[in-house]
Amino acid sequence: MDKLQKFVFDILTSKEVTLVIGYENGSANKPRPAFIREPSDSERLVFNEKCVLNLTVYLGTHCTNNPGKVAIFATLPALCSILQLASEHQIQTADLLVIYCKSNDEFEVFDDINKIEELVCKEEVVIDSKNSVLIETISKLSVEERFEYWTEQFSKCIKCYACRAACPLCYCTRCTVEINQPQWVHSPSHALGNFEWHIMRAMHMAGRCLNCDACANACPVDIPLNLLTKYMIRDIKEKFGEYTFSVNKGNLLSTFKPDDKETLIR
Amino acid sequence: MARIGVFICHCGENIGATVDCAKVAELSSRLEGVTYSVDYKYMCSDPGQTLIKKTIKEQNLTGVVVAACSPRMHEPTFRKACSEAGVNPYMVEMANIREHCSWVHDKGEATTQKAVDLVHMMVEKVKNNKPLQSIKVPVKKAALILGGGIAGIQTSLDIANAGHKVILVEREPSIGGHMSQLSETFPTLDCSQCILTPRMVEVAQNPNIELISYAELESLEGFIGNFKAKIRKKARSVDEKACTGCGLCTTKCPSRKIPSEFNENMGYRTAIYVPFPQAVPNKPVIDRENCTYYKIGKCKICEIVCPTKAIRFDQEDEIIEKEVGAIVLATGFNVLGTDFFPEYGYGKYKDVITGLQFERLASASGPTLGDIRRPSDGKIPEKIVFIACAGSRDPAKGIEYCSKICCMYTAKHAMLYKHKVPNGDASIFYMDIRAAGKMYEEFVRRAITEDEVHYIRGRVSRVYEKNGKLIVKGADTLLGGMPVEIEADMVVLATAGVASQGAEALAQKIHVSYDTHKFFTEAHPKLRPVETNTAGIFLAGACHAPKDIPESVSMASGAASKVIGLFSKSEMTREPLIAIVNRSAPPVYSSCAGCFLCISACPYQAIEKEELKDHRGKIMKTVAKVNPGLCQGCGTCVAFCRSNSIDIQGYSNEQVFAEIAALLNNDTV
Amino acid sequence: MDIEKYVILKPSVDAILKSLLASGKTIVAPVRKKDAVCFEKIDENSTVADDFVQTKLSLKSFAFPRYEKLFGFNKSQKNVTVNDFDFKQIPEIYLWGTKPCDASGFLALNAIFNWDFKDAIYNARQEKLTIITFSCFQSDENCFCTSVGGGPGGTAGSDILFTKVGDEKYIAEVISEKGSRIREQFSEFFLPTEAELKKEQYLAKIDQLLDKEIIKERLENFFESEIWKKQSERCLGCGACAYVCPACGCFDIQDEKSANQGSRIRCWDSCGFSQFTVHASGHNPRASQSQRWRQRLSHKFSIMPERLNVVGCTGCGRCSRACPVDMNLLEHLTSIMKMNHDG
Amino acid sequence: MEFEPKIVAFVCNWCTYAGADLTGTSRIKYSNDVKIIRFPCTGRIDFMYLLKAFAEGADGIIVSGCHPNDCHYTSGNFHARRRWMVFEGLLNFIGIDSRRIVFSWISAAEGAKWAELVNKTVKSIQELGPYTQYQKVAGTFKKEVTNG
Repeated sequence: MDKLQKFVFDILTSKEVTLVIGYENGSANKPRPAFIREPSDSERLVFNEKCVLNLTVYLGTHCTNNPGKVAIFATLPALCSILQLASEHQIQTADLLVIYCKSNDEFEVFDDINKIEELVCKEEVVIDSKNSVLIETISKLSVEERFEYWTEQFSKCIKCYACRAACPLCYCTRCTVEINQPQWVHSPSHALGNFEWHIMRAMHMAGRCLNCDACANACPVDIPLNLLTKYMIRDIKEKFGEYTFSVNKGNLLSTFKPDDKETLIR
Repeated sequence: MARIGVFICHCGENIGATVDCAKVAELSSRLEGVTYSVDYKYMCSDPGQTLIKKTIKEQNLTGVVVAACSPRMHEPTFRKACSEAGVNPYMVEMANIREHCSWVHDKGEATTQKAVDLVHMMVEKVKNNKPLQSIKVPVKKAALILGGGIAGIQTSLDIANAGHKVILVEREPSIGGHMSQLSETFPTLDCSQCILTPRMVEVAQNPNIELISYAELESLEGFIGNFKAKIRKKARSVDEKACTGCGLCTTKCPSRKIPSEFNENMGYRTAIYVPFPQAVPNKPVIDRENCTYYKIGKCKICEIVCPTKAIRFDQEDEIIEKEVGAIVLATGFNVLGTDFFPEYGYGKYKDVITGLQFERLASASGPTLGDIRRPSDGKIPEKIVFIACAGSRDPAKGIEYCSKICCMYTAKHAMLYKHKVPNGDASIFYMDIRAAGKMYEEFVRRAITEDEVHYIRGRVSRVYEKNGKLIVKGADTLLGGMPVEIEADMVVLATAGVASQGAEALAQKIHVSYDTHKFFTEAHPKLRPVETNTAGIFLAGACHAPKDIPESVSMASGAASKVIGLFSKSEMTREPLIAIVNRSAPPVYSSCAGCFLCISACPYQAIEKEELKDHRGKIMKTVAKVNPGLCQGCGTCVAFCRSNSIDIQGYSNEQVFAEIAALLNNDTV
Repeated sequence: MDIEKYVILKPSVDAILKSLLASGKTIVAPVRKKDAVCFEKIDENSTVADDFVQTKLSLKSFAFPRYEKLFGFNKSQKNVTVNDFDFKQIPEIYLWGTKPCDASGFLALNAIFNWDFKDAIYNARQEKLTIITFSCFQSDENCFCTSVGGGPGGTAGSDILFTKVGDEKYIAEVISEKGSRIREQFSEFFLPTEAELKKEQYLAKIDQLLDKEIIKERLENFFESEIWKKQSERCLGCGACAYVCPACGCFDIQDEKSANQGSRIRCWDSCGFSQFTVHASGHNPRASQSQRWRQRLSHKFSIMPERLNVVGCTGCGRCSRACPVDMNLLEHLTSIMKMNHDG
Repeated sequence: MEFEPKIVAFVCNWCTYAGADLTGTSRIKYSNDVKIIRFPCTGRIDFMYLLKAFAEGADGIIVSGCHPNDCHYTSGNFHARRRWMVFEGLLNFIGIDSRRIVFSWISAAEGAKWAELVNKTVKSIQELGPYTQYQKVAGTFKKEVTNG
């Protein structure tokens, strides 16, 4: 039993929590979500660099139905997610124990959301070099070429909404694509429908995107969706100076500063 | 199926000369949903309106499009006309074919086509319009006035005299505010108290006014017409009903060396005290910080001497709940203390005083009974220097604005000094003289010419003490910045007017916006100067910005008339063009996901949380709810809501989609 | 018709492809793109990929597109004209290099689209397909065709099946009328079969791990079982599995309109979506993900065999590969197998 | 003949719509290629409307409201401004030509500025030509849909 498993074993035995959301090894030893209720099952848990899936996507459904406190494995983006979800009144942090995992025997435990905020404040949201390069390359294209690039990418989209399902912040009970009066987004996966869907999705992530890549990792046809939101993170940093997560700060688009940049005004 | 009537107005030549109105009518008639269309010379004229009404009945129309001038001009006219003929006013739209078409384009095919397109757009919109009923909000006809200075007094009296209940809450033991501290008032030099105290008495005697002094607002909930206020009435330690205000206690109280706030700390008061002789209510308060009994547990002399046994040492703060329909903020302002100015000695020098302190010196009821005497040694100053704009208009000090009253009261002070010390010498350092106001400029001139006050245009760089004198170092910019040095006996700083302390906390408590200087912000700088952005809360006097008495009083009456207007009906009627969060049957209840970010997007605090319960009363979902009493219909929340759970009546998403589609697909017509 | 066996040489197979292309036929075949192999319309210069286990998407979209306009209408002033579905627009397509699992997928779809109502549009598209299949000589841990009645050399659903035997030779099995038409067109290439030649030894080895009969029988008794909650706990409720599945036939009808025109569109849908079964009233008979997961499995492995007598799964393993949270179908079915008779 | 672009203007009722009224009352002539849709406030304008306008065949879009601090609702235009700053970035990155969207503040007093803005916009859209690239994409839901 490694430290992490031991810890989970203990909190389940002591009944401090009744459910632990973590990772276990799935097919081909790829990590997958695991829901542990029995101390004995804590051996199944793993944590390694392959554990990228953002487990906070389960917080809404699994915590509301769960009797008692829930513990969850969290990576840095997941911590941001918890702050954002709390600020959007989607989770009760009171019955949540957050296990910030660095490795299977190095982790930090939080039961106070403010402590999480303190930690997250210190960590700047950074775009990894691989994607930064991609964003650069795309930005260098002519506007028509960029449109062609995305037309091709979006043409792969089959509208399975795995991106939506995997995103912890896509929690709406009725997504805008499901409204047809008026038809905000054309639901068939034709070119227009796909453009509308992906632009809307990105806009709804403005200032909220956790930079966790859940959307892109979930996409069965490998559309680099995360580039859209990653670009926006960069753009927002440039235009509004900061990109942070907070329980009480309010959302980028639901707040304003009188002296915000307005470079686009003609 | 929609039955829409389209009415094309020639507006005489205004439209007719450029747009082929007959053709527009002809083409419009072909639009799907249009059952009748006609053009006429003047639609807004009586025959024009009659034509519309007649057609509505004959064709039993469900909607109307009037293609004429700007809706900002005649929308109300035509909506009224149609509703008289039985069509819901919100089923009526206007196509602006004058300001946006005939007046800005040349005569021709294209212009006529554009007119048709605009009609087409509105026809499609009307198809998606829904009949709306105007919103009724009950109004509790009682007003809460916060602050009993001249502004609060004026508002209270105006509202009370209009026959409505008023609750006037004052933080201090007595009403009167800063005006009660003033000696004379510019530009007439009549005694401040002589004009104020009668008003104070009126307040006390007006049966419609409930005066709650020595009290503060604890909390506020509700919205326009329906506020619930909790007021904390601080323990006076005196039973107001029993007390006759004879004042015996104050004469017998042993602790007598407490600096008097009313006299700006230049005189003394007792521990049980009435701020000033004409106080209203004229009932003493025990200052528990300084009362011997509260400090060491014995004394109680006041209790012994009190003929009516009105002293209550065990009295506690009391929370009073009031229901009111409107609130007026009249919490006034403060002035900076001399300690704010390092260059003028950090308030170390006893004889460097503020304008307000000078008022007390000059006041017959003041510590010197109206003689101008130096606080330090009580000598009558032979040379006195007034420094205007002490802090004001000084970005370096964080105060960019002009305090507005200083120019006038400084002139007044100089005059008063000269009247009391005829052979004395008064100089005023100023930046500009701002004497805009009836008889104001004349007043300043009098100071200069008749009373020989020296006006020196320039700033004072430093004031320091040198063998019993105050050396004022400055420059005269009119003499090319020539250095000026005056050996003064006394220096009066016209310190900047600033927000009254606690203003920010109050603003947050009741959700009104305030500026960087903590002054409350008006709803519109030009057109809604006495309203706040929170419906039902109004502004009067210097809590909005520094103001002189006449301005405060007129603003107070302005606020009062707004309140009286609101109280003129038992129900407030509002246009139904407001945002609505959708609701549906269980198990869905609403598509709102309850992120409540809309709350921060709303400029009017109109969005609240609502708990939706099942038939057993179990909370199923907590979702957003728009308060129809507060929503002004800007639609910011609508555009913000990610799940599109909020829509706005009259500019609904369906209507906008229809307009866009119609405007860009004009190949049908 | 009975399956006819032939031998055909590699160059001849290539020649058939070439001459079909030359004759201007629409050929869809697997092509290697930078990130993956996918089926697309090819031309003379394209190189057909043959060394891959599985494409991300199945071939069902060629009979059952992601979206298709059933009919449209135009408004001009007050009169409306309806434009019915134009069957002539349906292209004739040769699906070259199909995998046996994809070919058999069409049998499931045929059953679905002809169960009670005969779906003219689907059938018309299906008619226009000629399915030229190549047996699998490689597989991965997600493949389980043999467990659901198929196999790396399965003939079901194909018109012709080529099985590579050695480097230069193929066994050609002509399965249908469409198949024999090709054989007749290129009869010189189709050589008589060689008795000793058995395709089995050349096929990918895929162990049979399940018994579809037992699974069917289990599912019928497991309706109330706890296993659905357990298995679906991590399911995110997206449509990935259904959309990559060659045998999923669920669709949604959408109306799209602009100011003066509109169309009725059929597009893919998935029983995994929470909104899939929501009634107009707001009531949702399958309110929880576990109910939806149960539906997905029951439909494929119990209801379809029962009513359409075909399994709704070809064992292609795409769903397992596509799932963001590793809802591994084979694993779940195995655990159902392992459970005792009544849950 | 010269290309006549289809341009929609999304404007707020209190400033720009009134400003355009003033253009009329002042009889200042401008191009008739621009047609106005009236909103209570720029804060009301959903970013999806811009996409819809392009999908319906707009070649250009004008979005205009009250100057900062002049908003009838005090902060609607501030919210809008943030929305557009973010949206513009995204559109650029996706390759939707933001030169086709003109954001502006026009007060009720700036009738002349409105005419100027319209003419400037028409000119620049004419230079860009019809927005065929997006209309091709939009066509997919208008024209016949064949194999996915």
